[in-house]
Amino acid sequence: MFELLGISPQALFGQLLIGLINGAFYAMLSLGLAVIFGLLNIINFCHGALYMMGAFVAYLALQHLGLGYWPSLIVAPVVVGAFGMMLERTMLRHLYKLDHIYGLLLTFGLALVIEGVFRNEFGASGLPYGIPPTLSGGQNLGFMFLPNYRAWVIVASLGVCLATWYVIERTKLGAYLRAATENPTLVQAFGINVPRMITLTYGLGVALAALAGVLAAPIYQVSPLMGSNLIIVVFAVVVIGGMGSILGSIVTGFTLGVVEGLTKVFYPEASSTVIFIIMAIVLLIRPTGLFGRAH
Amino acid sequence: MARDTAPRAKNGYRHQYAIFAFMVALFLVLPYVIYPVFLMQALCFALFACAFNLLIGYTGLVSFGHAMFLGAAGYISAHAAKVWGLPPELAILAGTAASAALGLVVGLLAIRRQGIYFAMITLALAQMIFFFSLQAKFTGGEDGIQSVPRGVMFGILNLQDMMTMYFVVLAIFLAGFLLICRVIHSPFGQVLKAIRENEPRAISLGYNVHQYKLIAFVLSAALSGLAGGTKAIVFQLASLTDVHWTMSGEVVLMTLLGGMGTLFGPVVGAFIVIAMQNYLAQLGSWVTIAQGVVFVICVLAFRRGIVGELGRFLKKPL
Amino acid sequence: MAGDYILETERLTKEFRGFVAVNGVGLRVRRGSVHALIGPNGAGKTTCFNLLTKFLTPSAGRILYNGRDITRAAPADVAQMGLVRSFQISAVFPHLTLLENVRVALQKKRGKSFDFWRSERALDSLNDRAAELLAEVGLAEFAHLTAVELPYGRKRALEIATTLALEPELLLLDEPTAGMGHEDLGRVVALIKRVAANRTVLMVEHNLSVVADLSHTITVLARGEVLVEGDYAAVSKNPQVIEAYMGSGHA
Amino acid sequence: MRDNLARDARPAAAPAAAPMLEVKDLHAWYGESHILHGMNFDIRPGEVVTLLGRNGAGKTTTLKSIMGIVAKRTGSILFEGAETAGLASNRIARLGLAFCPEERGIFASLDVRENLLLPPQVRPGGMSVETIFELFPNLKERLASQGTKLSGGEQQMLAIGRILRTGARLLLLDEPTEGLAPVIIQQIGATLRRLKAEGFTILLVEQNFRFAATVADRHYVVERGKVVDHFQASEIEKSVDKLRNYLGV
Amino acid sequence: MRGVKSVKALGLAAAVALAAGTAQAQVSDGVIKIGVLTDMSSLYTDLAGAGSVVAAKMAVEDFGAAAKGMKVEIVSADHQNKPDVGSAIARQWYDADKVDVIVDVPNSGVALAVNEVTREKNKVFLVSGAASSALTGDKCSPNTIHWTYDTWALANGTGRAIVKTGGDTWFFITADYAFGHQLEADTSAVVKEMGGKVLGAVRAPLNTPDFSSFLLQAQASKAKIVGLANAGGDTVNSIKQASEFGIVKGGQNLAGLLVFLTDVHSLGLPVAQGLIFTEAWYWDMNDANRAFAAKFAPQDKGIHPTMIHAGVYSAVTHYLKAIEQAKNDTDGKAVVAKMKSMPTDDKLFGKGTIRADGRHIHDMYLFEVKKPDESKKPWDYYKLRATIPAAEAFRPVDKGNCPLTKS
Repeated sequence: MFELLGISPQALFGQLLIGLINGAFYAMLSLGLAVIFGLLNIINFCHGALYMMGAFVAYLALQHLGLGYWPSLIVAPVVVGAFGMMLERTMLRHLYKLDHIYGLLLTFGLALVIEGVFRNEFGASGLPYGIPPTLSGGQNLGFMFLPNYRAWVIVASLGVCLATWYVIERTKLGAYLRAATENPTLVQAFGINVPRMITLTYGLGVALAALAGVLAAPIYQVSPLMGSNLIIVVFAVVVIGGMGSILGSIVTGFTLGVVEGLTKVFYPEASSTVIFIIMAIVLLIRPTGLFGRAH
Repeated sequence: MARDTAPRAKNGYRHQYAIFAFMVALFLVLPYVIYPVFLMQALCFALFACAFNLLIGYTGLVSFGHAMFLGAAGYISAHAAKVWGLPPELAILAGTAASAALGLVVGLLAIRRQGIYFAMITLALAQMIFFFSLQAKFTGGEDGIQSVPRGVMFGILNLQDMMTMYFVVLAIFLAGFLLICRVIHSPFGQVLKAIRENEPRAISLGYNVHQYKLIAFVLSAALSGLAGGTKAIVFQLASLTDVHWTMSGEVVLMTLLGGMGTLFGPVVGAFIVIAMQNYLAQLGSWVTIAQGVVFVICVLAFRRGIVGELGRFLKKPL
Repeated sequence: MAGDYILETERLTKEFRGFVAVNGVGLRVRRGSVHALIGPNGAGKTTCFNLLTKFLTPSAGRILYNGRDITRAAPADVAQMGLVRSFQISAVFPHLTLLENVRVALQKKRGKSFDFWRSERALDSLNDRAAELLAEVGLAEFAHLTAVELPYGRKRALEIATTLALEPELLLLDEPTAGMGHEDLGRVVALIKRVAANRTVLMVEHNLSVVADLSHTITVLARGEVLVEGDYAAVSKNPQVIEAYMGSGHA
Repeated sequence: MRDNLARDARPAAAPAAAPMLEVKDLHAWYGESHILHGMNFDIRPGEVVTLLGRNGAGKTTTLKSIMGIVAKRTGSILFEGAETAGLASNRIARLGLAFCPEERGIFASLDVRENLLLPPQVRPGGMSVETIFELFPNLKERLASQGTKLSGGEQQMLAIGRILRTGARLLLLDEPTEGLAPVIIQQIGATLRRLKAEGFTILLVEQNFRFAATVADRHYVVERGKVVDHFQASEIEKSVDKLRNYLGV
Repeated sequence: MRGVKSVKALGLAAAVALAAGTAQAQVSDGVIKIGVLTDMSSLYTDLAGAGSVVAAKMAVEDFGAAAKGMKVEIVSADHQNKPDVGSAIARQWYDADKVDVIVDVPNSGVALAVNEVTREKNKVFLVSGAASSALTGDKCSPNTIHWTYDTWALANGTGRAIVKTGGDTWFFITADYAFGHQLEADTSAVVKEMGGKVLGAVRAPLNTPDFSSFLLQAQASKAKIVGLANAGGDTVNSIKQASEFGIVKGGQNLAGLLVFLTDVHSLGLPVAQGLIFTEAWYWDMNDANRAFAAKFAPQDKGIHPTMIHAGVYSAVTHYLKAIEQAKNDTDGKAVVAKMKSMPTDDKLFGKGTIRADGRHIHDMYLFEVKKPDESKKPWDYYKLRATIPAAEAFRPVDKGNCPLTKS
């Protein structure tokens, strides 16, 4: 049995798997950002806040409506998605003709408001959300103990990512979306209601964030701050992958999760910065990102 | 026939001298009316916002990681004053130089991308600096560098005295402000303006626009550093707050609220934001909410900011 | 040989995502001549032009300027070597005054562009030369208007004045008469004639009467390739050119 | 003078059909610049009409204004008697107009099949995909390639082909021959005549008046955002010199 | 005076003027003004925050200031966990608003900053919320009393008691910044001193959302005890994920080095059960505490008082006693000296003393979190494992390196 820098292969497998789980969250969030960026040309700074809202909707649904985890997987994305669509209709819509930077500023402001409201209402220390009973416990894989819930997160998010990819790359709806990303004016001139499509796309991207929030709730605390720190890392993931690339964001999300996981073993001090370092290197070598297209 | 053949331009600036004079007069009187520490804080942030505005307002580059320059200079100045025992003027200078150097590195990495790409890259690099500041030994982690000596400036000005400290801060602010005015109205500023108006044309005239943007970026970083170093000496501490990404957001807010690309806007914006933070401190998270709301309103309805809208109303650049 | 030709290209090619816009173009611009690049819409003239001025990077081929390979040079650098372009849509700095517009170019030439610590007044020494240039293109009296206030044709003139400030050896003009009325047209043609007296001009132009009037050599592009090259008389009689311009007739 | 005569003469020439599209006093702006200064023209059902003019005369802007994709426009655009000037472009398209832009607008991220099937049906009775393949056999062979990997001519065919499926009766084609080889131009000419035979109404923007002459019933000359002249197809030979002057060729 | 006035107005609005008796000449401007500087919006909102203001108010009421003719006002502000904001507020309070004493200040960074300002302005600083033992170590000040707990006490209490009960091999998951390093170092020292072994440690960046990687390493180390040298959200997340990965079920125990009642509340007993840690006070230990909690909770959104709240109450009570005797609140050093000279005694912390270095000395307690079926009522979370007598609970005065104790 070989040992790599004093880590046994078993432990390494465990760490790889763990990395994949974190990667799942990066992938889902950066996928939503990529979809939104592609069509709206907006960097959705409040993505983290909406992810947090997803977790809170699940929590509140359980507290006040008795809705458990499984219905929340549907309810939270729908509720947050609807909220997102309202934001798009009332605010973001007015910015499309302006410099893209205003979209970033507006969503930054929205993130402050949303987080502030939740912090005011629920405090900052976080609220508990249990693992659904059907997924408690875990499997002893020999090299590690894999909690069932974590296994589910990998499966679920891979499924969601692939489904999203399929819809965008392989269906008629996706063709509209891709076409509108390139040339919205022409697509609208073909008789397609592009503004409505933009609203729905924003809703979809946001719903992905909310779904990630629900998936995260049993692992982390449901806390108003859960999104704000994650989102900047996800931004870096998006820059590394290349903005607007669907497949790029999925692959980079999972890969960087693994890279970060490995850093936690070999040099944990750098685990919070490794993604930014990779970003800097990628920018030097390929300014459009690994999967980005040159414009 | 040089200058007097430009009646428009001359008229265009004269009122700015008047406003500047008014501003100076106001700042000379205010400490006798308003709590000076608050004023010093606001002046530091006003300088920071002006430095930021030099970048966003005059080159169109939106940095979303400007806190790294404020914070890094704060740490270096604090360290220089406390550990190396440098006098305050040299400590502040050390911080400024450090930020300029950091600005050069960051600028080299980021300057080739524009718009939101530039914003995200600066944000991510600033986050790196944040984590570095959290973990590095000399920064004191969460505690920051505490009890930094204010010392005696130039061997004569005892900064322990609040009013002396105030007037030193005012002098630094005014020096920074005037430098920014000078940059804007310098030959270099003229090129920046040309680049902002029509970048392809500037390139076709032989201007390597990256170099100009980089210099503007380094200048902005250095002036942010000047603000950060001064702030560290005033508050006698350097902490993580100043390198956190929320600070980068705040400086954007100040500039946006006051008016991007206006001379006096960032000063007004900084005073409003700092006042809001100070006087709403009891309201806890409502401060954040209020800031967010101001952000949203500015972006949706007042993209010119307070001073910008005023300038449009008066039909004069302010 | 390099002495004869100021600009040469070898098999210059540009592909956009699979679409070949410029295909193996070999172009030779004789020193001191006025050389026109013409062709029907979509022939690749503007792409070609952007390749020459480095605003686009060629997919293949070489560009030689005064015998020097500039295929990989940056646009700002070729401008400094004396190869200066104009734009299809008039390229001025709209909110600067005319004087300032020209001064921006003079600043580059006279090396006063990085001084951020000096007052604008440092630039006043350039005012005389700027005024001279403005006078040369007939804009002296408007020196203190902002460029945005000028009518279209005068913007073109301003653009040329700005370009001349760099004292270019080779002037590249992208459709200098595009969108102009008859009254402006004459003025610009006269202007180009004047400035071409002591330098080389390469221009893309649509208006054949302008081309006929100005140019010594004409290269006709069609579908990204050189169709024919020669003087106006030769080119205008070429059946391929007639076909390319007039269409295939009653097929 | 001439165009007044022509315009006055027109109703007499074809009194029966009401115009399918009628443009009256159309003004349009790009940002601050005023591009169209009161365009007036009409097309009757089944006609092929061209707008001729130099670069920058406002031909493309006219098409875009009809499609509702110019930010600011005033005046009246009646399609089959209904005012469309205030509608969003997707609503206009749904009335039965289809637009083929000058730059062709082939989507790089879509393959040929997706490009072809992209525009939704707006009316019943569009051309079947088989018929389109019959018109443009090249497309069938290249269904799986990326849209922009096609040659210029194939791209143009794809751009025309995809709007035939939709059931739109009025086609707005912006310089379909631009940058294409003569043999392809001939093929496009043939296609347009076939479309006319099938009852499509076509508004064609062209600089190539030789080509236009082979397909169109009438020609409008546009200069500085206005219609300045008007010819019947039969008059074109007489007017070649005048046209050359208009077009600067 | 526009700025100052508006601050005052706001301060007054938030404050409660308790007495209108005749002003005492010795007390500056006739009013004893207590500033509760705390975290109203972030991590420490629940464990300190508004509850600290409630506790201070209750202390003033219970002391009967009004009846004694003392006019006491309370103002409060949010330091947002930013040292510069905290020090700016402190300066303004002392300079402009005539605040005499600042209490609470959770977050060591802010507390150290306020410590310096207080020393400079010669006022009084009563720390309840902050953990850093530097406040009575090399940063100690004649104007500061550290009331409730500190990192050394927590590390010592937890480390000592656990090794004693057989937990002799340790692995640390440490927050990678000064505070975490200090906790780890203090605890390791105790563990080694008691004959235990430290098998390893991993440095996790602050605000790491996912600890699974580190937990796997802890698991692989086979240490009996996994020490969590972190705080707030990091502690909560690591405990939650430890339960997910079956760390406790696998035979290892978690030792929290900085855990509060509100953390346990937010984790829930199913996750937190079995966790061992040290605290200075618990609401369900005796009748006096229960009565205090019963009165406190309705005023703070149902949150039961933490040791920090109790510490604020206790500290304010002792401060008022000292002022009552000294009849002077202007000279901070004198007030603190007076406080040090008097033994402390109140209904929550009982009898205690204050050392020369500013350390308030009292008993500490080792608690274990109950299993869900052991909990009989809301907020019934702890069972007492051991009492750490006051004499052993805190760092010996000679080990603190406090300049005040060197003559």
